[in-house]
Amino acid sequence: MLDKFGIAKRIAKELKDGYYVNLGIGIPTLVANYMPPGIEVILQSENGLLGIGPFPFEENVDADLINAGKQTVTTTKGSSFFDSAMSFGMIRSGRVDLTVLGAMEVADNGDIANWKIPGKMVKGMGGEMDLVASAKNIIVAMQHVNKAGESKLLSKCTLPITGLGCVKKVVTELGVFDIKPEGFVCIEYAPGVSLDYIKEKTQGRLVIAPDVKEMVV
Amino acid sequence: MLDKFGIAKRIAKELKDGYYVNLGIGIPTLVANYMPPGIEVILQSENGLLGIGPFPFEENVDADLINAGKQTVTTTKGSSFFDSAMSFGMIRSGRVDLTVLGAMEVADNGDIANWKIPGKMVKGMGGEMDLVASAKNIIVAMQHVNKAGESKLLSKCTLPITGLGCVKKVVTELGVFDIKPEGFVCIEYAPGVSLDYIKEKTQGRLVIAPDVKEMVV
Amino acid sequence: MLNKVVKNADEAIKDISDGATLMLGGFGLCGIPENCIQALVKKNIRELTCISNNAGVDDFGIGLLLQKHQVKKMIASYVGENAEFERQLLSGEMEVELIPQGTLATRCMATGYGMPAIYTPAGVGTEVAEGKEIREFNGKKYLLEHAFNSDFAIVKAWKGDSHGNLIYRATSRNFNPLMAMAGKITIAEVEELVPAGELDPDMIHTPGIYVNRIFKGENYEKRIEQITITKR
Amino acid sequence: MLNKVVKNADEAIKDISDGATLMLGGFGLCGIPENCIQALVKKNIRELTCISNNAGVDDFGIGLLLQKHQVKKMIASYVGENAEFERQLLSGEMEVELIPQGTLATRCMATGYGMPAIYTPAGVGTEVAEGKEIREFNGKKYLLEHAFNSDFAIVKAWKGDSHGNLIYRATSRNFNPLMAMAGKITIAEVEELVPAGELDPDMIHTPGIYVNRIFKGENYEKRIEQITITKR
Repeated sequence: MLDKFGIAKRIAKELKDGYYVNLGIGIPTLVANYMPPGIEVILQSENGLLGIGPFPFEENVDADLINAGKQTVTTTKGSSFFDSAMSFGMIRSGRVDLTVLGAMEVADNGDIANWKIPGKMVKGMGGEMDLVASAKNIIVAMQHVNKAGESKLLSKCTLPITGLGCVKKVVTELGVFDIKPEGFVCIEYAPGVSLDYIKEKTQGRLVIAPDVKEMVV
Repeated sequence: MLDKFGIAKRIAKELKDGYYVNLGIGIPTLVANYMPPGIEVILQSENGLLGIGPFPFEENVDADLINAGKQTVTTTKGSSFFDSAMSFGMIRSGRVDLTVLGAMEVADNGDIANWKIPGKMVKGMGGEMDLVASAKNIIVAMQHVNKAGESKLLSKCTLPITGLGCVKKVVTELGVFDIKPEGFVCIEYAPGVSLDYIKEKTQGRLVIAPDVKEMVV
Repeated sequence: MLNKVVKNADEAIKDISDGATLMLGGFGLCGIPENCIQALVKKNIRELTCISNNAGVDDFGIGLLLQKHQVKKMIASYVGENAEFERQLLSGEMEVELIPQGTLATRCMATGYGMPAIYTPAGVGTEVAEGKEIREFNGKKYLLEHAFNSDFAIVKAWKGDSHGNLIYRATSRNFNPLMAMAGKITIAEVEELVPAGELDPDMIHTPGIYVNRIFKGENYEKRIEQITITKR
Repeated sequence: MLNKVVKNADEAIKDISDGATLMLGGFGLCGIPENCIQALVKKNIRELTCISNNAGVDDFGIGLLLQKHQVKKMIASYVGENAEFERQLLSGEMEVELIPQGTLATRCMATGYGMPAIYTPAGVGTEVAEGKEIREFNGKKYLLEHAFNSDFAIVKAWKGDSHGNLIYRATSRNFNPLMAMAGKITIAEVEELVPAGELDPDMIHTPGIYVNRIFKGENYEKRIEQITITKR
């Protein structure tokens, strides 16, 4: 079974040289720490930055330079700033190669719910709805089950939808799942996790890929 | 009767301090030469410049710096460059206070025709259709009659329309005409021009303003 | 002569009255018009509709207006960091309309560009789409979203000149240039104010034609919501 | 590693083939991609659909492609300065579609911003409106105009870096940043090419994400259509 760092490490393997990538808040942000060696990836922040660098040293903290999670950051070489309309413009027109998001629920048809829990204070969707409606390649990083032990990989989302049929892949502490017409296709299982356990914890349609293998992180 | 410089001089009197103004090609361009003293007017060029200055001295000619008529120009203090989408954005959203255009025909309801003559090579509308569709205050500078001696102030345009009901005022060599629901309202006549002559040369509905007076140029 | 400079925030907001609709630039607390917000608080203008990506924190940014119950309606994409906001929302004292961030940005741009509406895929199939027109282009569904109608836009820039030309710095740009184009009256506060002619015309983000009033702001706190650092 | 630099125009256009739809930046002869146009002429790529505000003059700019009959269809707002263009048009050898300049610009932007269509008042009541959807918003009529679909966008910038970030100079900006966002593949030629990190990130007009290939152009003629001067 993976911890959140393991999930991030596994997703980092999806990165390719020259990719423009938008990383959501939470586990997705950690992906930046596991960039495969020898490749260059440009991180987009939807508040208006291409080329997010590491957190600044204390003396370089700059109130004018934050990421979409409102954390102070730095820039990498070749970075650029732009306004929020252009930022979502590049998202909508499919220029971002990969988007990694957290989620509360994912359905086996690629629907995602990650912005609102009925009965709780609604904080807003921020840029999530724009990202899921437009990104061409969305990977969800999340826990396989919620705190009540219920599967988050469902046949149908129960929470209010953020976007329809948009998720391409889910990486959880249990494995890696492609979303295909036949449902969640398990292509990798985490070390120490049995396929039976995955079946037990997956409520939506699950298919085990013929060439399923143990994840190498 | 006015010459083209007189028409430009008369239109210049419409300029107010702080106005943003778009001047079309031809007589309208001449308006810039007769700016009333003590006021500051910013000229917009729809290819992407606010703050058109005079033509450059020979040694300062810059191929990257032209106006919408493709003439080399300079910039004034406080100028800015922008792309063509923003340029027409500011036109469409009504930020340009005054637009001065030439025309082939103007109708007494404010319709304008100035881009195409059937049977002749069509060169295109350039930015004219955008300007006439959006500008809040359009003054047309033109000759009262065409080369065949026919009125260009009509009850209905005969040439293909550029825009509907958009012209607010027409200044010709014969006078100044506001376009009101009742038609062309002659508010000034040019020195040496009789109202009868204006009536003869105006095919569209013409009303002589009660306080009509001789133009002072 | 063309001079849009006013003395300070009080003068800049002098004709904003109760019930006005305001756009306020910024993302979180980054790039917010601190001086004007304080002036709105001081003048106690009420029943405001505020269009802004966020609603500040309890004791800074738009949160200061919320504390004094000056906001009737908040139009935002994310309002997460504000306990007073939550209280007023749950008690029904204040209304909130949540809009996807890209839709918010693009609707501002639409206003400034004279486009009455735009189509965006954001929100299709969600609550956001309720009551909205859906239209398919090239096999993909889009929502029709309208331009905003805002009495005032209040933005913060890094540098500005007496003609109202503005330059923003780093990610404090965010919504500021979009809102600057979208107010019936646009007010800009800047950290550095220079005479017209001192800014490079190639590097101006907001051409002065969009700006009605400009002043040099004072005592910028520039509070940071989440200081994250790399330890040496 | 991320490096979009190609050797020259020949390499940049190597996969443009007969029948392609191209966007070409520039207004008149100002800010046109001279090197790429020459390479297209040299390689004699035919049956092109060219989207560009103008069509050059007889012996420069897109006029060079027209001379060799490489253009099947021209989509432009104004095509006035080109006798060969007129001849081909009147003889039916070439098709032309005339579009209001602001519509052309905004349709490019729509493409780059992932908006399938925009509404503009330009052309309402004219021939341009024929066959198009008209819709009223707030009592004013608008035409629905669609985003472009262009295989390649070819633009000219002043400075660029190895990540494809671009900065334009003066009015040579015009359509270039809009088209740069709108090509399935975007090719940029620049007067000065620097390594990533040398351009000020606040001052970049086209972020590199939109640019696929970049090269340093050579021997810019920068012809001027109308030299107008003030005599001393």
